[in-house]
Amino acid sequence: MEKKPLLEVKNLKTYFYTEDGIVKAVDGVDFEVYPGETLGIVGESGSGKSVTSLSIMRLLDPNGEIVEGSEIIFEGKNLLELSEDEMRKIRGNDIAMIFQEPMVALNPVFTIGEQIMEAILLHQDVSKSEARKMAIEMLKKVGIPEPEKRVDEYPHELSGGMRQRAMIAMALSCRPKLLIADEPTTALDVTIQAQILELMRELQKEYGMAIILITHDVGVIAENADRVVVMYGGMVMETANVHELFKEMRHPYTWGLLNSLPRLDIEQERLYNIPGIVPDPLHFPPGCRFNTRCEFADEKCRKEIPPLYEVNKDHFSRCFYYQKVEEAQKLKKAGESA
Amino acid sequence: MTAYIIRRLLLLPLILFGVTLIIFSFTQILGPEKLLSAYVNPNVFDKLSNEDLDKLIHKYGLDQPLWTRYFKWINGVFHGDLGWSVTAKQPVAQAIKERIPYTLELALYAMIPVIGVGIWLGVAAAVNRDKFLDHFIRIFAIVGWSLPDFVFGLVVLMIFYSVLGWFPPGTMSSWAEQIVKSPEFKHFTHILSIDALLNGRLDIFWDAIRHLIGPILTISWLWWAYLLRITRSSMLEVLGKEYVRTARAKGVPEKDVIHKHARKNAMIPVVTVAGAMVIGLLSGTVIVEVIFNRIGMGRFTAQAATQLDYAAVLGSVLFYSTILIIGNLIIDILYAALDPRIRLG
Amino acid sequence: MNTELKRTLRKLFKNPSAILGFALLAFFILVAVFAPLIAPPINPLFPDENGNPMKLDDPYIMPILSWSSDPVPPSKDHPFGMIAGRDIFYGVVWGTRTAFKIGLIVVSASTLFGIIIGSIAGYFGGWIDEVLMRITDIFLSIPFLLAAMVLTTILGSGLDKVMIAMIIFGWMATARLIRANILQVKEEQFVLAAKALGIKNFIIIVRHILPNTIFPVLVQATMRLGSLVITAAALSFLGLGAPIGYADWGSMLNYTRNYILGSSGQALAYWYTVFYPGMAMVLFVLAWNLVGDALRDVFDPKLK
Amino acid sequence: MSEKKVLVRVENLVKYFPIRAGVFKRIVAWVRAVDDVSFDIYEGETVGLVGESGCGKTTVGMTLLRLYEPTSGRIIVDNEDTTYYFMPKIKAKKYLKNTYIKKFKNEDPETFTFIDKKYYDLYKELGESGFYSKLLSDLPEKRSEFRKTMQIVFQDPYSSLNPRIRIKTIVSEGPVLHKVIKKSEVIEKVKAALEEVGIHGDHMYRFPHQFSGGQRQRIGIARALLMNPKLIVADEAVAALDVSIRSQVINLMLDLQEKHNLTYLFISHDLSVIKYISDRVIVMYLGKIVENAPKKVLFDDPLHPYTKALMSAIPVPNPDYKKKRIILTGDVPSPVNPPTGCRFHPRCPVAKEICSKEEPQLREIQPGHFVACHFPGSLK
Repeated sequence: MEKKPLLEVKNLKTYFYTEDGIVKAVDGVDFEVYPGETLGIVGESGSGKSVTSLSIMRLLDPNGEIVEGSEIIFEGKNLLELSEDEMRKIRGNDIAMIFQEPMVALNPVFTIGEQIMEAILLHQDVSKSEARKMAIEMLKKVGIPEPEKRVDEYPHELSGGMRQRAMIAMALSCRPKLLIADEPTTALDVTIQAQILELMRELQKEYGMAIILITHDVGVIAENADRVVVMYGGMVMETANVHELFKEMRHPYTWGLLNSLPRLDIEQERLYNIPGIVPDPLHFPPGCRFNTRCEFADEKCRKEIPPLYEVNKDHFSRCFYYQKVEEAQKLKKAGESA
Repeated sequence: MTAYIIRRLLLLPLILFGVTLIIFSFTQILGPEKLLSAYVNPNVFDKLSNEDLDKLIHKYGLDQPLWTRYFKWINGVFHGDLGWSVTAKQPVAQAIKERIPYTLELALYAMIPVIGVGIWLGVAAAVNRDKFLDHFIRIFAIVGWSLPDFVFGLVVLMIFYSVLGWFPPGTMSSWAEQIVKSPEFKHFTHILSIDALLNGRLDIFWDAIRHLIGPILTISWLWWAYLLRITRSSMLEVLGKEYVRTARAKGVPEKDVIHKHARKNAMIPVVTVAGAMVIGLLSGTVIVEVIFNRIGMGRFTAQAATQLDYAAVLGSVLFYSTILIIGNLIIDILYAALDPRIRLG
Repeated sequence: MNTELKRTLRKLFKNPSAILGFALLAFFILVAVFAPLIAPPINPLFPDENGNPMKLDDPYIMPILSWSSDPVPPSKDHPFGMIAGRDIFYGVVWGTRTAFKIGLIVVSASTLFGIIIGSIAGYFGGWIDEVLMRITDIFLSIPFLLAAMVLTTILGSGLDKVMIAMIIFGWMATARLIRANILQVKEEQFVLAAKALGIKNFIIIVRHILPNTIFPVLVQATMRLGSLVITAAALSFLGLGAPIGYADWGSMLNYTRNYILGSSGQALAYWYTVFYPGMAMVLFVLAWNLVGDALRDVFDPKLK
Repeated sequence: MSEKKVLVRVENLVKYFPIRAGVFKRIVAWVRAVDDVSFDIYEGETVGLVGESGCGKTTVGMTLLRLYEPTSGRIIVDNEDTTYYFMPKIKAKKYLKNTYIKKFKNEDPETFTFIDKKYYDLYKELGESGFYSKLLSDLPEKRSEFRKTMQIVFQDPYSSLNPRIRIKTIVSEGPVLHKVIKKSEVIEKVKAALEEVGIHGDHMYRFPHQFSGGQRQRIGIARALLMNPKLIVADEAVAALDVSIRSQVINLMLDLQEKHNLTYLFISHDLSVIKYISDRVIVMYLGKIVENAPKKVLFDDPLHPYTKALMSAIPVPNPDYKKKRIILTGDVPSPVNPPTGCRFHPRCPVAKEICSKEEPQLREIQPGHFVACHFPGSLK
């Protein structure tokens, strides 16, 4: 793995200034994305996963601000130091994004074709008719039947799955090096979700782009990501290769999360409960963000924020007691096999 | 959508029927004697004996039940006969026909600055949300919206006529009136300023405009403020939508994000208001025409109402309501034209 | 709830224009409440048997203090000047009460009526809705000023007639708003839950639906109040409202418009005749609009 | 299995919604949300109802609770026909006449089902008019009884609690109305109910917005629970919750079931949750039941191609788990114009000619395992 990362996020902090106080939505996040890989970011509501992606694109709401000292390095350039104009040339061209609800993410008053062509015309030196041809080609590529007809239709005339395909066509029309997919299938039915994920895998193979896949669905992560970042309370809790993470998790949150899932592949007696509630980003507890719900937490966890320990090669955990998780994991396995 | 329009068109006569019936029923409160006063010279009226009164009431059919009289009136409407206006001393239909061009002229000229400036400022305020420009525009708008048109009209008259002597009240100067009424002056559209241009009389054109500026200023002030507020809030709502973010994520320059992606969507609700406003302009002319002493439907209606000239009142209500209903229909069509979800839905 | 209330208040008073609105409104309320102290309802020209100035029978009828019909410029005794022998200051002060009376009565009556019609139409739907909405359409198809003008003339001029006319033609916007809101709230799961609990229709409307739709209506009512006062004044201005000499800003302006053009050579000679009642009205309407705007920002950012 | 008492029997349930359009807003088409659906719910079990959006699963729940009036069909609860309970009297009488009297007059009593027999005896005893007046006499009490028997927990924790009402009223409103609890004992009972679902009893004076999503869902459960129902319909009750909260609520529901001997109809789009919580699973597609079987049977050996595809589409949180991916083509067709024959045939990988022509009936292939497919088990 001595490849050079395509994107490096270093100590990213994004705060929102609201009437009720400062929301530290993202509070010191580090990760890298390598060319051609899929990085999964998984987390619950308020974990800061979506804000992270918007920070990379620099598309935060006006009350949000990326704190001084954060770095987002894309192909050697710190995106946070670029002018708005330079950043615009990267958006949609080098880094593209697709969103959760294709219904609201597509502009209702323009046709699908107009919206795809706009991206092409912005970043490529082609004529309108060429752009239209390219748009139709893209629609065909993402599996929309009768693309010549569909290109002139409005978003509301397409089904949910078709809209998301159109969204992907738009995002990939300039062959970006990085695609950020923020909950791309959450609003879709499972059989349609399977279609879209399959499509994304195929297109990734063909285009060789890197994908940041953001989702709350651990199953989607398991099936699609190469590496995983687990976020909680605006911080990275654990990051590892996908196989290692699901087998050898070293953070109590990851451990609890995976054990509380109802699953199709195994028989379960009783689901594990992570006690308590998901913390409100305005009132994160001091110390480790997870300490209020963690069964291993002690005084130290309530005072200090643990660092990211490298527990294995390329496997990091933000927990003082990651060994305890390992033991618990061993015990559970022993129990299962007995 | 077509079905919807047809439905609205079919409902149109029903609503007009309801409107006129309401007004007609109101006149019932007056009683036959009051109604009769619209037919008889007031000097003669006081000298009439009770018997004479009854005779006259019977003669004009005022003792008949509401329904009979209503259908008689409706029947007249279908034959283009709206009755006799005491105030105008001519048939109501004729009176309305003569006055429409003046009101239309005023409304048309007032509309242009209102819509252009209102929308432009609204967008500017939304884009600069919570900055100085936004606060300034908003305060201007809310003060404008709070300024009663008759108070503002009086102020305009005071400043631009009394003090500066620029824009006189009335419809045109008497020298111009003589020319306009002479046979050489051709009436193409019956809209004074346009006819003046078509006749090549720049002096009359200028005179007409001079008389128009005060009323236009008065009307447009209010509506301009209103439209600005709506545009601003609509624009703000749209700017928070996800598709605006998508456009930015594509790398669309901010200028296009605002003027292409956001504005086209923001205009959808604005059309409704702008349409309601155009309709409002027509009825708003009542006050302005009275203040500036202009010929027009508004002043005619006001006079008719205060003098219980109920044939004229009914005719005016019919006129205004028709305009209002058709106006609303046009708004709906425009709305659909802007929004493919409705057009194709 | 307390923290919620505090939050709301904080949001409400964050905006300087909201503070201005509430301050203006408070000022007018004070003027209206203390009108008898600020401008005592007495006629100094007619002493009673004890030699004190006579109390007025009806404080809303401005006493005639001078027989000169020309306007008298502001002086120490008459800070706003006089017109038609009446004190403008007196009229402006007592006119505040008139404005509140008109605004509050018309708004509350027409809003209540609109809530009833709108709730019935929205909750029951079907043909009841169809009929009520077509009636609403009919009433909406007559321009408001025109309708009020015609009805007032027919009823005979006077402030009470103006109010009746404005109530009869003033309920439709509320009815439509309430109906639209109810259609929306009706689909909310808590309404379905109430149905699943077997709660009666009437209780569902009153307890579960109306409280969730009432804020936009209140905001709308506040914003309407200002424009209703303007319309009432416009009717008075057209000579249909309160009679000359009644303490009402609209009828005062109707009278003073004859002096607007000044006397020969002195264009602005009679400025005070329009300025004071006009200013009072503008500020009054502005107060309500600012308050309405602030409430809208707090309770329903999407309402237009 | 057959020893168990049937709590709810749904027979040929149909629910169509009209689509109005055109100049006169006439009905131009019907959304066939639920189209001839029959199933039983036994006392004490959890039936999982699973399907994608638009398959009619929520409509089944709503119609069962009579939040929608069924278009046709019969709903029997506790051996009572409840179908006519919420109809206006004239309509109810017409229903009774068409459903029972006609049958009693024309058919052989020997062929009657248990429930028909019960009403037949009543008819024999009282005659036709006596039959009507007996059944229609105490509708308000019957409605109240019905509401007490069946309750619902909704999906959206944010819209299912009235934001302007205190928790105490939200939870106690129904039970007080139906005299399940006395007014004097409201505080005590509400407190107990809240603590049972894991909410601090003193929080009953708070408003819904002061709780998190998971807590609101618990309050929704307490509201249903205090009515002391036999059946709770849980309509996507955990779908909107965060993963770490979801298992808390599922476990709570299982505990409550054991304690109160509750029966659940658990409606969800998520097969993993259904698998964990249910005893029996019903799979719906486009308004029809395609498969109905005990959980173990269904998950070990799904026979309908749709069930199989659905299972393979669920992402499994295990990167090393090898499964065969069956990716269905196309979208779910509109329930306004469902395909002819088998409604699944345009997307079915193993469809044959007959599938587009003939509608497969729900057949009992093994005891307790029902499938509506011409070629069950053919998709490998």
